[in-house]
Amino acid sequence: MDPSIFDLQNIDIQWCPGCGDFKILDALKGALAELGLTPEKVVIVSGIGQAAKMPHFMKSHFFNGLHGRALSNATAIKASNPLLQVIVIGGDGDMYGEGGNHFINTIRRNTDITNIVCNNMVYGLTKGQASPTSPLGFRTSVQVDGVINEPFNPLSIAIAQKASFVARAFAGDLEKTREIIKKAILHKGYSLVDIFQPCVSFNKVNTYKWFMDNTYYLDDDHDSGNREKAILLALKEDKYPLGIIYEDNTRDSFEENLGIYREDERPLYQRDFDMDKFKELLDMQK
Amino acid sequence: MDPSIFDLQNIDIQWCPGCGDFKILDALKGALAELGLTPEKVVIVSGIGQAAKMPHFMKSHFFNGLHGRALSNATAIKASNPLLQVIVIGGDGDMYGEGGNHFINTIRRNTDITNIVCNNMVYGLTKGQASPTSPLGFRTSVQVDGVINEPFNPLSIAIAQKASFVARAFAGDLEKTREIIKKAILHKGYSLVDIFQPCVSFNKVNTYKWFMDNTYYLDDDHDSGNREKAILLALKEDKYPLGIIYEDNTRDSFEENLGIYREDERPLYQRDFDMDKFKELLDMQK
Amino acid sequence: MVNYREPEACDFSVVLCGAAGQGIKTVETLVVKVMKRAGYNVFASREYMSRVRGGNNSTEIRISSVRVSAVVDRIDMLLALNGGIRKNIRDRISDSTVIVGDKEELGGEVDSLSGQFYNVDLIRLAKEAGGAVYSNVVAAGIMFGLCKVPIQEVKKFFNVFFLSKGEGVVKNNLVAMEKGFLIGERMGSSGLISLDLEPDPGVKEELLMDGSEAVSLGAIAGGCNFIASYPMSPATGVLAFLSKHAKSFSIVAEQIEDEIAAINMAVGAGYAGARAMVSTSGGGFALMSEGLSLAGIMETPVVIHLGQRPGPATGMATRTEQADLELALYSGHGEFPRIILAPATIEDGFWLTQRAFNLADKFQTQVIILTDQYFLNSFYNIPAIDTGMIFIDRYIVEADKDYRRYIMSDNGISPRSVPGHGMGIVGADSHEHDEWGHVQEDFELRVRMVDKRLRKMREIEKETVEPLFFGPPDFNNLVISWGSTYPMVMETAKLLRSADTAFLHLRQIWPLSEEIRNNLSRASKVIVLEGNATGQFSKLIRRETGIEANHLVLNYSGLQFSSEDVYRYLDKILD
Amino acid sequence: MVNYREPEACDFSVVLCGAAGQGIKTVETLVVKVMKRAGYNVFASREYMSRVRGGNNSTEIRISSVRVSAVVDRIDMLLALNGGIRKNIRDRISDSTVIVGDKEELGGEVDSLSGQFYNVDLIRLAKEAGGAVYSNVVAAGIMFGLCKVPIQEVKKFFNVFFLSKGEGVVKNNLVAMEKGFLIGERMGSSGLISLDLEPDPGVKEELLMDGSEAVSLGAIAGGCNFIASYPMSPATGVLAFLSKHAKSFSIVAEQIEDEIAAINMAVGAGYAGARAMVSTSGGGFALMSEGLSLAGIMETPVVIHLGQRPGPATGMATRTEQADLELALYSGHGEFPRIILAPATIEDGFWLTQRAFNLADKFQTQVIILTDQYFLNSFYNIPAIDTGMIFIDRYIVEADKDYRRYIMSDNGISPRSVPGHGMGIVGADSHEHDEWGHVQEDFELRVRMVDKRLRKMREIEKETVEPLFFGPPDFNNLVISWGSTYPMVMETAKLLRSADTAFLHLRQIWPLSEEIRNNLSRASKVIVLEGNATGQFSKLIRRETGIEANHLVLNYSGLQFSSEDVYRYLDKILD
Ligand SMILES: Cc1ncc(C[n+]2csc(CCOP(=O)(O)OP(=O)(O)O)c2C)c(N)n1
Ligand SMILES: Cc1ncc(C[n+]2csc(CCOP(=O)(O)OP(=O)(O)O)c2C)c(N)n1
Ligand code: SF4
Ligand code: SF4
Ligand SMILES: [Mg+2]
Ligand SMILES: [Mg+2]
Repeated sequence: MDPSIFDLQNIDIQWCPGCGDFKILDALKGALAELGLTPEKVVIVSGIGQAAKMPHFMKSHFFNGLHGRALSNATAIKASNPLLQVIVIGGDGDMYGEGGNHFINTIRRNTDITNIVCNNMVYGLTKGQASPTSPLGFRTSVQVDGVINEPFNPLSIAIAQKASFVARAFAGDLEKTREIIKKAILHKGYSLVDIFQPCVSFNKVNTYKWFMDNTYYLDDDHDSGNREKAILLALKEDKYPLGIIYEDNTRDSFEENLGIYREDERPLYQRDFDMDKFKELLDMQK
Repeated sequence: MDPSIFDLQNIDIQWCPGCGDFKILDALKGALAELGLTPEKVVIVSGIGQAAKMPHFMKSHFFNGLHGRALSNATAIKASNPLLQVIVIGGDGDMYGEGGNHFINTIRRNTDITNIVCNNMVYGLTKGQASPTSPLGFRTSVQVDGVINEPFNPLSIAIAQKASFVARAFAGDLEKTREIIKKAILHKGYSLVDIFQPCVSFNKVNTYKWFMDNTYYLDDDHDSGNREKAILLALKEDKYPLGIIYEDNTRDSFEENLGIYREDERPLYQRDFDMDKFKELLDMQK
Repeated sequence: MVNYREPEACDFSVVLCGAAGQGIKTVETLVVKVMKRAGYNVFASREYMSRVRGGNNSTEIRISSVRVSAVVDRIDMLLALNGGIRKNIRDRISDSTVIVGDKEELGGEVDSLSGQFYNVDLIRLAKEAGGAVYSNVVAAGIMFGLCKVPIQEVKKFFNVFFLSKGEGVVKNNLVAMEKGFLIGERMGSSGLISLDLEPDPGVKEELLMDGSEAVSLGAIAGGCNFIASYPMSPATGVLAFLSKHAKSFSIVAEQIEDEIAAINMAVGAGYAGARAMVSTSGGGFALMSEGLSLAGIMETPVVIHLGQRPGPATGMATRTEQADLELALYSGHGEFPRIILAPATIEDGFWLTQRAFNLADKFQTQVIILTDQYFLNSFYNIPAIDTGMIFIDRYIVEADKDYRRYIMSDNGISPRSVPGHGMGIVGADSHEHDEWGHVQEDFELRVRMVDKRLRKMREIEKETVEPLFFGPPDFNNLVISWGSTYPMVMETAKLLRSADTAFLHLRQIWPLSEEIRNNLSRASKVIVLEGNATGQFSKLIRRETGIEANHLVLNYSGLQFSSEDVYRYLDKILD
Repeated sequence: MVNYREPEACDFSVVLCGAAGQGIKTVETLVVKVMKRAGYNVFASREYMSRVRGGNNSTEIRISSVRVSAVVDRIDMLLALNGGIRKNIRDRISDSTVIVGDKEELGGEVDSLSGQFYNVDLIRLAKEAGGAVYSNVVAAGIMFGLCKVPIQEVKKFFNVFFLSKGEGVVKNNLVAMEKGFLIGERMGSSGLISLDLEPDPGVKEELLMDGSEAVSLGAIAGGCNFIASYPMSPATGVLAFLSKHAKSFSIVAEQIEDEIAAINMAVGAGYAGARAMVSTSGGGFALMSEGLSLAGIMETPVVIHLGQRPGPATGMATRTEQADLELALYSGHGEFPRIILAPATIEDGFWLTQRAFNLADKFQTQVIILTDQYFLNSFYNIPAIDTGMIFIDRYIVEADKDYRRYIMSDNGISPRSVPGHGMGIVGADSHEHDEWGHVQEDFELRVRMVDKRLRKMREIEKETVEPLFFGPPDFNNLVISWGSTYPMVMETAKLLRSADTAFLHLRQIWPLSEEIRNNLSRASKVIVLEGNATGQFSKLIRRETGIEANHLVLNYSGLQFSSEDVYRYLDKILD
C-alpha cells in the first residue's frame, strides 16, 4: 500500500526543519502501509512533547492525551478493542520521565501495542531542559552545571522487566527504522522501539554525526532470543547497538490474558448487556 | 549501643502476630544501635502500608507520608540536611507500585539514603490484593483468576539503572538481615535492601518455609563489584540469592553533586540569607 | 450521652465488638442474612480500625419488625468478644444496655461499664466447639436464640455458608452456634431482654446489599465493562466485585500501578467505546485530577466512584466523612461540565450508578458518584429491584468518511463515534482543538469550543435528580442534607415535634436542582447538616443561591451521624 | 475592532512579529533594555505559539514618556519579519498603523492589510550584515533610530550583550542594527511617525523584570532554598532562575521526574527546615493535589507557584487564562487552611512571593502564588526595590526532650522544630495523629486536631493583603478584578468617564479581605472582570458574601484582556 494514504492534507508541521521526527513519521507511515494497514485500523496514541505531536501530522485515528500517560490510554484502548492496531509514540521525557511508572507496568502487562520512543535526550517542546536520557554533564538552562543524575537506560530496564520485544533504531536511517518498526508492529505483545532522534534545536551533543559515530547495527549472528546476552548488550555504553536486541514470542498478551476475547473478538462497544445473568447475580443478594 | 534506645514506650503494635515486619523492626533497631546512631540523628521516612507503619513503632524522627512517595520525601530531607541519617521503609506496593517512578529516579540521583523494602509480595494493609511482586497465578479477591502480569523484579531493575548498593535479605533471619542493613547504612549513596517478608495473614504462598526453601546466601566468592554478574544473578528465578548482590563505591551522592555541601556541611535551616549577593543580583535587572 | 429513645421491643439494636481478626465481619454477614431469611428487617453497619489483627472493631446490627436503614447510638445488647472496648462504644452504653461477655476475657473492664452485665463463658464454649476462634459464632447463636429464629433454618444456612471451608469447619460452627442459641433462648425467657419481633414473610424475598455492592451492581446494570482501579479503602470493594464478575459480563477489570493510570485508562477506554469507571477514595481521586481534566476536554464519558474517608492525606483510612465534596466539584484544571451524584440510600446506590453510565455517555461527560465509608460498609434489606427499569443507552454513532468528533452543535453535544466503527477518523486531543480534534491555536475557535463544552451544562441541568422532600408544604425551617446521612435524618425527621420543619435531601450535588432554590426561598431558617468541618455543601448553596445557612450541623469525628446525633442537634436548634 | 485611543506621541506602541526561531524574544529584550537605559519607560509582552520553529509569534513593546504596564491593542508600528501574520495581530491594525516589512517576504499579504505600508528590504539588509537571521536586529535598529536613542549607547550595550557569542557575531549584529537605525531615523524625519518621547534619567536606574523574574527574585528574597519542579510552560522560568543562582544562595534546585515528586520533595524539605517551593502550571498542579493535602495535615510550609494557562488538560500551552482559581482553592482532599496570593503588578510578584515564605513558615501552611502566562512573560521598568524591607522570619524553635510537634494551642499554631535541631523528636504524619505526630484512631482527638488546624485560618485572616482601590469613596458601580489584569483595568479606569465607578482589585484570593465585604455592601452595581469562562472569582465572592455580580466581564480566548478590551466592556456596561 502507498504510505501516502496516511498523509493528512493542509497541515503545518510544527517541527523544526531537520528534526529527526520527520524521518520517524515517514518510517512509521511506510511501515504501516507496507503491512497493509489503513488509517481506520490504526490508532496513534501519544502524550505531550514534540514527538507526541505526531498524530496531528498524519491520518489515522488518534488519541493525543496528557504528558506521560499515553501508555495507560493505549492499554485501555487496546483492551477495549483488540481489533485496533495501537501505536504509542512519544518523547523520552514523556515515556521515561513523567510516564516512567506506566512504562514499567505496561511491560509487565505485555499489552499488544507498539511503543515508539523518539529519544532525543532532551525536552524539546519545553525548550531544552535535560530529559531522563540526557548524558551526564549535559548543560541546559536548568541543569546549569550539567546533568548529575545517571541517565535512564530504557533498554536494560525493559529487558530486566521481561519486555517481550526490545529494539533500538536511529532516525537518520529511514529504511532500517521502517523495517524495525514493521517487526515491532508484527510482534504480539508489548514492543519497544527506542529511536535515537537528533534534536537540531536543543541537543548540540547528540547530533546526527554523534549518533552515526556511536552506534552500530547488530549483525545477523545476534541471538535476539537470549535474554542474558541481550541485557549485557543493553548495559554497554561505549557504542550503542541498533536493531532488535531482544524478542520473546512465547508470552501471552494482556488482552489474551483478560480471557474475554478468547472466544469472542468483538470489541466492548459491540457487546450487549446480559440481563439474564444479571438477574442471577441479583438473586445472589437475597 | 543498646537497641532499646530506639524503643517507643506505651505502644500498641498494629501488626499481626507472626508478621515478618517485627523481625525487620528488630533488625533495623539493632543495626542503628550497633552503628552508634541515636534517635535524634535518624529520620525514618515511610509511605502507607503495614511496613510503612514502622516509624510509629520505634523512637526516632519520623516522616510518615503518602502511599508511594516516601523516596521523594526522603530525598528532600537528606538534601536539606545531609547530617541526618535517612532510612526509607515501606512495602512492595508502596515502593515498587505506586512509587515506581520515584524508585527509578532515586536510583538515578544516588541520594545517600537507605531504602528498606518489606517485600511480602502482597498488599497487606488493604487486605490481600496482588502487589507488583506477587507471583504469577497468585489468587486474591481482585486477581480472582490469579495474577497475569509479570512480577516486578526490583533487583535487576535497580542494577540495570546503576543503583550503587543492591541487597536482598530474609526477615526470618534477624542476624543476617541486621548485618545487611548495617552495610546498607554505611554505604554512601542510594542503597536498596529488599527484604523477603512473610505476611501470615494474606500470603499463603510465600511463607516462612517457602522463603527458606527458595533462597540461599551468596558466599564469599561472590564479587559484588561486578555489575554484569550481578544483573545475571538478579534475573535468576529458580532460587533467590540473599546478601549484597551489587555495590559500587565510586559514585558521588546526590547531595555531593549539589555542590552546596562541599565546603559547608550546615543544613539549609542554619544558613542565612546573603543580602549582599542579593543586591548584586537585583542590580543585574537594571 | 443520653438516648432519646428507650429500647423498642420491635427494633432490637445489637452491637458486636471484638478485635480485628475475630470475625466480626463474618458474624455480621451471617446474622444479617439469617435474620433476613427469617423474615426480619435488618440493618448493619461496621466501624473498624485500620489494622488486620487486634484493636477493637464493632458492628451495629438492627433486627426489626419495620424497615430500618439508619445507624443508632442505642445499644440494646452489646456482645463483647474481647476487652479494650473503645470509647465510642462505651459512651453508647446506657443503663438498659445488656452487656454479654466473658468475664474472664474482659477482666476488670466489666466493672467500669454501666448497663447490665450478663456473663457467658464465650471462650470456654468456643473452645468446646473447636477453638477460641468460634467465639464470634457463639455470639451469633445467642442472637438467633434470642430472636427465636427456627434453628433448622439457621443450620440449613450454615451448611451452605461454610460449605467451601470443609465439613469439619461446618460442624464446629454449628456446635458453636447451638451453644449460643441455648443461651439466647435462656436470656429471652429470663425476661432480661424482651423482644416483640414480628417476622414478615415478604422480607425473605428482599435483597440485602451494602453500599459497595449497590454501586457495583448498579455499574454492571449500567453497562460498565471497564474498570481500572488501585486498592484504597473504602472503595476497593467495587473493584473486587467487578473483578469477580468480569468474565460473566465482559468486563475488563484491572488493578493498575497507580490512580493516574486508572483515570487515564478509563479515558482511553471511553474513547474506544467502553463504559469505563474507576473506584477510589480522596487521595486517589486527588491524583486523578489531571486525568479528569483530560476527560473534560476530550469529552470522554467516565464514571468515577469516590468513596470518601476523612482527610487530609491518609487521614483516617477506615472511617467516614463527607469532606471531598469541594474536591469533587472543582478537581481538574480548566473549566468543563461534570455531574456529581450522592446516593442517599442503598437503592440510590444502585440506581444512581446505573444512571451515571447513561448520563456519562449521553453528555460525554464525567460523572462522579460520591459515597463514603459509612455508606459503602452499611447494609439493609431492600425490595426487589425492578429490572424492567434498566436501560442502557449507548449514544454511539457510526463515523462516516467526513466524521468530525467535535462538530459544533446547539446543545454542545457532538455525535460520538469510536475508532473502528465506520469509515471515519475518530480523534481525541488534550489541547484545544478543531472539530476534527486536531490541535489549533486559534483564539476564536478556542472561545467557540469552550462555549460548546459548557453549553452541555444546560442539557445536563434538564435531567437533574430531584431531591427528597419530607415535611409540610408550609414550613418555616428547612433542614438540608445530602448523601449518606439520609436514613438518619429521616428516622429523626419522623420523631421531631417541630411541625413547621421540612427536610430536603440532595442526591445530586452538581448541577443543583432548581427545587433547592424554590424551597430555600420559602424557608425562614435554614439548617444544613453534613459530615465535614467547614460546611462545604452549605457554601455551595450560598454560591448558587446567595442564601446563607442559619445553622450548620457538622460532624467530622470520623464516625457517621447517628439518628440520635441528628435528633439532638436539630432538637436544640429547632427548640 | 476600533481603537478607543488615537496614537499618542509620547506612548509608542510597537508590535514585532515573526516566526518562532526568528529571535523575537531576543529583540524584545534588546529593545526594552536599551530603551530603558536611554531613559524611556518600557513595557513588553509576548504571545507565542507552542512550537520551536515557524508559525507566527509577536511581542508588543511600549516605549513611553510615562510609566506603562499594560498591554494595548493599538499598534502604532508593526514590524513584520515574516508572512503569515495571524488574525489576532491583523485585527489590531488600524488605518494609522505603520507597517514595516519586506514586501518580498510578505508577498501578496501586504495588500490584504490596512494601515500604511513602509517597505524595508529587511532580508537583503540582514544578509548584508551576515545572514537572514539578523533581520530581527535590523528591526531593533529601526526602533532605536526612530526613538533617537544615542547610537553610541546602543553600540555599548551590544558589545556587552553579545559578548559571549564571539566577536564576529557582535560585529554582524552591530552592522544589522546600524542599517536599521538609519532607516528608523529616515522614517522619523519623514513625518510618517512622529514621536514626542521625553527621556527621564530616573528610569535608567530602575529595574526591568518580567513576572517570572519577579517571582524568582521574590522567592530568593523570601529565603527560598529548595525548589523541586518539572518543566512546564509558563512556569519553567522560575525553576531555571533558581537553578542558575542555586550555588550562590545555597539553594537545592532539582528538576524531578514528575510533579508528584516535586510536591512530595517540597513537603519533605519543609519538614527538614528548608524553605521550599515548587513552580508549575495547571496540569502539574492538578497532579500535586494529593501532596498538597499531605502538607495540609502535616502542617508543613510549602510555597507553590501556579502559573496558569488555558485548560482543560493541555489546553493552550503557551497562552494565558485565570481559570485555575477554583482548583487552587479546593485542590487536595480533606479540609485544611491555605493562602492564595495573586500578584497584580511586577512589584507584587516580588513582594507577595517574598512574603509567601514568611507566611508559610509562620502559619505552617501552604501558600499558592497564582500567576499566569501573561504575567510571567510581561515586563516593564519598576523603581528600585527597597531591600531594607526584606525580612526573613524563620519561626523555628529548638526541640527539647519533650517536644511535641502538634501540641495544642489557642491559635492552632504549634511551635515548629525540625529534625536535628535540639534533643527532641520531630514527627510528621499523614494520618490523623496525636500531639507527637503518631497515628491514633481517636474520634475526639480527631475533632481537636481538625479544629486546631482550621483555627489557624483566623490568624491568617489577620494578615490578609489588602486589595487595591481606585475611585471615589461614594461610588455606585464597583468593578472587581484580581491578579494579572490590574494594569489594564487601571489604565482604563483612568479614562472611563463614569464618575461613580470604583475599582477594587484583589491580590489575595484566599482568605478574602474584609475590605471586599465593606465595598460590596455599598455598591449598587457589581461588575466582576476575570480571565475565565465561568466567573470563578465572582462565585467565590457570592459564596463568601452572598452578593451576586450584576455583570461578568469574562475572557477565555487565550489572550489577556487589552486595555481597550477592558474599556470597551466596561463602557458598555456603565453606559
Ligand atoms: C503534567 C505536565 N508536566 C509538564 C508538561 C510540560 N511538558 C510538555 S512536553 C514536555 C517534555 C517534552 O520532552 P520529550 O517528552 O522528551 O519530548 P520532545 O519534545 O523532546 O519530543 C514537558 C515537560 C506537561 N505538558 N504536563
Ligand atoms: C494514593 C493511595 N492509593 C491507595 C492507598 C491505599 N493503600 C494503602 S497501603 C496500600 C498497599 C499496601 O501494600 P504494601 O505497600 O505492599 O505494604 P504492606 O501493607 O504489604 O506492608 C494501599 C493500596 C493509599 N493509601 N493511597
Ligand atoms: S525542538 Fe528538537 S525535537 Fe522539537 S521539533 Fe525542533 S528539532 Fe525536533
Ligand atoms: S497483614 Fe501481613 S504484612 Fe500486615 S501485619 Fe499482618 S502479617 Fe504483617
Ligand atoms: Mg525528548
Ligand atoms: Mg506488601
